[in-house]
Amino acid sequence: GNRDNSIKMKGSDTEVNLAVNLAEKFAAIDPAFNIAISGGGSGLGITSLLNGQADIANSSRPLSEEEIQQFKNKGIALRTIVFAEDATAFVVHRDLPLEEIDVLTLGKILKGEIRNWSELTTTHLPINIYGRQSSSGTHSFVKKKLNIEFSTAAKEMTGNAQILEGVKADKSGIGYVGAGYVAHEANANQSVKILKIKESETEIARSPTDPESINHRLYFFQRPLYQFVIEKSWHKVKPLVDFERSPQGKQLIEAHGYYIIE
Amino acid sequence: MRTKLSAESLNLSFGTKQVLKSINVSFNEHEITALIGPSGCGKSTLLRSFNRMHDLFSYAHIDGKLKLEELDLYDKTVPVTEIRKRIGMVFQKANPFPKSIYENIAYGLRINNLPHGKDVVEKALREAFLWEEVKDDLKMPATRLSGGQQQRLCIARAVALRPEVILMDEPCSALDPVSTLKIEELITHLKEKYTIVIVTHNMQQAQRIADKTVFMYLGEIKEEGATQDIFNFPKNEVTANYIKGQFG
Amino acid sequence: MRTKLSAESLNLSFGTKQVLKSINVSFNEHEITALIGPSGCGKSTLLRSFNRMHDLFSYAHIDGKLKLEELDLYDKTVPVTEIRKRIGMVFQKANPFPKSIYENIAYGLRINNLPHGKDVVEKALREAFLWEEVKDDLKMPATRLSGGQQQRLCIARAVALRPEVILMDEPCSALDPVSTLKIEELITHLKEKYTIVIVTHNMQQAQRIADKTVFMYLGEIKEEGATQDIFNFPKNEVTANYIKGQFG
Amino acid sequence: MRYKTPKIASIIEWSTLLLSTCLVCFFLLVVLWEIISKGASKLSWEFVFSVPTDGMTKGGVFTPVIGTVLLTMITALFSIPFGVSCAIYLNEYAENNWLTRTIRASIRNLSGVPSIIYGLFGLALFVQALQFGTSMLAAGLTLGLLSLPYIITTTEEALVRIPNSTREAALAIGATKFETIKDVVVPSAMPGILTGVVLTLSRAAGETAPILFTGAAFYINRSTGYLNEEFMALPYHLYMLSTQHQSIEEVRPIAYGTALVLVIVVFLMNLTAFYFRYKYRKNEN
Amino acid sequence: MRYKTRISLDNLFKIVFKATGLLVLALLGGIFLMLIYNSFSFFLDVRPLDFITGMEWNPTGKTPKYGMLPLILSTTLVTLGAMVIAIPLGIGTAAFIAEYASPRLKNILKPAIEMLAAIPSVVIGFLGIVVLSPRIADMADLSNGLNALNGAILLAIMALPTIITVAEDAIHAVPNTYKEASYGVGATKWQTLRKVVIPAAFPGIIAAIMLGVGRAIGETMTVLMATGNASMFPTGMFDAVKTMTATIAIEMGEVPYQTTHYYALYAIATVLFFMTLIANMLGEYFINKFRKYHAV
Ligand SMILES: Nc1ncnc2c1ncn2[C@@H]1O[C@H](COP(=O)(O)OP(=O)(O)OP(=O)(O)O)[C@@H](O)[C@H]1O
Ligand SMILES: Nc1ncnc2c1ncn2[C@@H]1O[C@H](COP(=O)(O)OP(=O)(O)OP(=O)(O)O)[C@@H](O)[C@H]1O
Ligand SMILES: [Mg+2]
Ligand SMILES: [Mg+2]
Ligand SMILES: O=P([O-])([O-])[O-]
Repeated sequence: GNRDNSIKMKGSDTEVNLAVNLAEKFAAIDPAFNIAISGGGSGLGITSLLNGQADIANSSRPLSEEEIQQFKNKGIALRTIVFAEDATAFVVHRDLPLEEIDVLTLGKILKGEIRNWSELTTTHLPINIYGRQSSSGTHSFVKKKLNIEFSTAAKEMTGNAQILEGVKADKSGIGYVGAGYVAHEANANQSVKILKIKESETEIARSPTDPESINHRLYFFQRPLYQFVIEKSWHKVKPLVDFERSPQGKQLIEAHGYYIIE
Repeated sequence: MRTKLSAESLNLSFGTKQVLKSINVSFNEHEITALIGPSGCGKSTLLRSFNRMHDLFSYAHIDGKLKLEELDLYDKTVPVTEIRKRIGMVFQKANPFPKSIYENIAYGLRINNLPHGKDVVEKALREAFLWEEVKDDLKMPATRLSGGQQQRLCIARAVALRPEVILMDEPCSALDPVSTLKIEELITHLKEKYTIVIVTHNMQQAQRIADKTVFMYLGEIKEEGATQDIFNFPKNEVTANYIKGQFG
Repeated sequence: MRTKLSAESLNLSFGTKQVLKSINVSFNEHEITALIGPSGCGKSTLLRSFNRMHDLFSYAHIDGKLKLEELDLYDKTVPVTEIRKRIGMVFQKANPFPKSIYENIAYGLRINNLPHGKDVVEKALREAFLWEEVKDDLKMPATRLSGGQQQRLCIARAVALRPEVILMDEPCSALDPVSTLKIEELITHLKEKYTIVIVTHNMQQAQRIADKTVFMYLGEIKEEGATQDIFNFPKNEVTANYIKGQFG
Repeated sequence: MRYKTPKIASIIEWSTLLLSTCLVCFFLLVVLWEIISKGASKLSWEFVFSVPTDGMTKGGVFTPVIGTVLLTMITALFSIPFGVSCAIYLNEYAENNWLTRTIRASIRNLSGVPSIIYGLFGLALFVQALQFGTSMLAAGLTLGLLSLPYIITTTEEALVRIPNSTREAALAIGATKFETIKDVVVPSAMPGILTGVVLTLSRAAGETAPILFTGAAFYINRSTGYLNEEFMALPYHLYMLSTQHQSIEEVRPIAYGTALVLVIVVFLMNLTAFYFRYKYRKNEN
Repeated sequence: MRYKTRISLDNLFKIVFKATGLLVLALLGGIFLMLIYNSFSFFLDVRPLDFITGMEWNPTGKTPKYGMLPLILSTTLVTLGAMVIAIPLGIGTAAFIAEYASPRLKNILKPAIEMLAAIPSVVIGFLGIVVLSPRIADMADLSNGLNALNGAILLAIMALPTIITVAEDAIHAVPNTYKEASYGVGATKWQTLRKVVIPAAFPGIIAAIMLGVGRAIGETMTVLMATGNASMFPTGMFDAVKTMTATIAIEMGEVPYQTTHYYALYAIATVLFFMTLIANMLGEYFINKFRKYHAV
């Protein structure tokens, strides 16, 4: 069993780096604080809660019906915390002559119906999709939001960073990552290009790095980031959650490229 | 003369090949018995069955009664180490431990709780007439010794333990006549206290040292008796031919 | 008589231990030379240096001139296999391959591109007087043979190739007198075509078959000459003592 | 002229072998050069002895180093005694019948079983059934299990090589079977056993797959070394830094540094064992 | 030590050895049972034939598809590629070290190989990402070098030391007497190597290859990091592939227990297990055929 002051946190890859930073800063305040953090995807975090291998699950998606049922069956009570807002960014190689894309076309690309950039741009290259593994909350979020199945040709990268790496080097690549991963790309020397998304041909394209759009919930792929805490472990987790909600915590969250919506 | 070691209707086969056929033989205390016979007749196999070396091969089937005095050698309740401690053996192909020369002697003494100081080791090596040749190289791996030196080392190792019975499978085969004579002297000296069985191809050697001689042929004992009788008045024709073969 | 094999101021040491000391010796064609001397005097070492078996030990240092006719045996440009093909060897401790009895003979024939049918194998085994004993077990691993059988197998293996020179290190040490006589017959028969060097501890054997005898002592050659001369009129006192069987 | 053909042939034969050796060495050099040249700038005592900070973009690798050392110790403590005893049992005690042969075949087969399957088994047995949770203990035992077949196989190979005549020599002077094994058989086989154990352990220390689900964490803020807590380990850390971390590019130097430290840790383990082996051989001579 | 003590020690250790032996066997046997039990549960939900011959792997789709043919093929492709490189190189190097290298060279080469063996797979995978895959992409003019070829080369490098060390040990262990006997009949070094030494060392060499194949098939991290992980049907060495091990590694963490997907991963593990079983049984067959001559 766990020692009393030792916390296991698992889940979302989108949130993991943020979590590490939060934990680190908090540990500076509370030296007795003891935490192990792992990524692996939202699904992994939630499953770990079910299996008793975590106290907190980070998740970039809500619980599914099935999961809620499973928790009920096991008699595990949860607390849900929304601690930030994320905007999933779609990225392509910086040389690709494409600035924005509508949701329908994007869906077709990810489904594998559009296979060549020539159908959209002047570039003649087969499209390479850099996706996430199925445990990813982002993966299922995009799937659900676009209401599609991913093409089997989509590469399954084990983390956001790998997607960025792939797209950076691949003239024909497209991929998706959490806002935190491109926060610095917006102003830095742009090794990848962040696509602006519009809901239909006619609407305005919006960028995931634009706080305006997010605060007004106008970006198509925006979503809350959750933390699910096992009720039993709440007493040891609470100080950390309080820290996240403190001004210092909020500042950290924003510095990571995520948003706080009241 | 008391019977020290004996076999009664011993049959032994490797797989389906019968190698020893209803062997009845006994070896007396304070006597040297020579075991002679053509190559492949089963001399080594017989010797090895007395200290249960065939236990190592699952395909060896053995039956019959083998006894050390009144002790049944194949009795399950008798610890086999006990038997081997009382029956020493020198193998046909010298098999020194892959350790130093010194350790080759000291090891057996140590595990048998005998004094195992430098002096004892020296004494054993002297008895086998090896000391002078190796005294400066006691730490050298024994496997680098010459053929005859290895053989003498193995003799020293076995004799150092002073077992009750010593089985020797051609102990002098790799030795020059001088060393051979010295080893023979040692053996003759030892017989005052122990029982000795020696396999040899050297008829002169058998005549020089053995009190009794056993002649084996194709897995059977053809003839046995006092050495002088066997060599001078062999009863069996095969024996006669074999012995003549060597003089002829 | 032509000199077939010779060594000139051969010195050999293992590490710092000198084992052969300025050896000068030659072996004639169509003759059998016996190499005798006490255990550990360097006989095996000398024999092994002729077919470069010491190449296997990095700690062996050798110098001097060894020649097969006019061929320098340690010349770097001469392939060592060529030498070993022409100089066959039977080792002191029988070393059959861990293969079947049949393969033990057939292997050497095959790699030397000689006929290697069943008949050739049979002939070789017959020559070494082993055929009758193993003809039903040709597929058995050779390591399961008795000591003497292994030795005969190794003789058969070497002789089957008909090398120009055959070096034999105590080929009969594990053999009974009858087999010994037969092997001696084989050797005598072979000498008509080949050059033979044989290490033996058996003085009678040396006298029976050797034309020439070389006596070694402590790494040196003390005396050499026609066998009859050596045994009847030894010039050197050490030789005389050794032959008489009194030493040390 | 007689020797011309064999000579040319032997040169060709020889150079084929030489060429393959050179290629293998080339691989090694490339790997080492990459890691050393790019990792050396990071390497310092400070890097090794400081914990990761600033979301692991700064600081060192102390936490994963400690994790790996402890993990390997658990692995060794579990797998060496059990593995060697099992090999001794199989080779010296068990009768050579079909059952033993089947068991031996199974063990050989198990050494070919993908390490990830051991991860699955560790998850099912240690994490779940025995309730160790995802922890140092569960991961260490999983690695121990993974190492067992290798240790058994290599040990057995070393034992098989000892000729029976050597065992006979000991038995014949009245040594018990155990003494024969302890004093003669195992010491003679020791270099082989040591080599096997070393290779196996250094392999275990570098394994990632079996600890994926059994206890490795992306980050822990303090290395307490409790057996029932999760841990950071060097190989897992490198995996994370090169695939999962937020700014792969930024932490690449740290990744190289981690790789270098990992390689050094593993090499040090090997060197220690080489030293033992060397000493052993010297004693023997 | 007193005689009684020695005997009881002997008996004690007989029991200890046997007990540990059996415990280890039970543990290792547990792996097999676990695989079978879970796969059995899987096949209650999915027909075995669909599983083995299905062309699509998509367990999280709306209609989950559990066809593992693309995974099997990917694993086979990568492993085969690796072995084509590693077996000849490995045995050649082993023979060189054991038979030709001077003692001094040997003293350099052996530790060097052991060093290569000691390099963890994750490091190799890392170098696959940062060094090899960009080169492959450049040379083959691909957008991305994370593909089967990348994996195969990396796996070969990883399998090599295993193959070399074990094969060299085996070749080296061939007693000098066999070599002497062969040289004694005039065989060349090469002939002796091929006809006596290698056959005598055969069990060891097979074991070497087996360990090599095992390492390649079972390697997870390298392929996870370096082959791109696309679960589509592979058509060549330049395709991104998702091997069986990578699939397990990627998907295991997320699956809730006792679901079809969870069992499916165990079923993959079982197939992997049997793939290695077949390879190893072949190896065993040769070993036994040969061991006969090593008896006594
Ligand atoms: N490999 C080796 N390393 C070190 N010393 C050795 C080695 N081989 C032989 N010797 C030593 O060299 C000397 C001569 O050995 P060699 O085997 O030539 O003797 P030998 O005359 O054949 O004796 P034997 O009749 O006993 O076989 C011996 O003192 C032996 O201990
Ligand atoms: N382990 C074994 N497996 C099968 N057959 C064997 C085994 N050991 C010995 N034999 C056979 O048993 C017979 C007797 O062998 P043994 O070694 O007793 O002969 P020996 O009388 O000692 O001969 P030598 O004088 O040649 O040593 C031989 O035909 C031999 O081939
Ligand atoms: Mg015998
Ligand atoms: Mg000799
Ligand atoms: O890592 P995820 O946030 O996509 O679950």
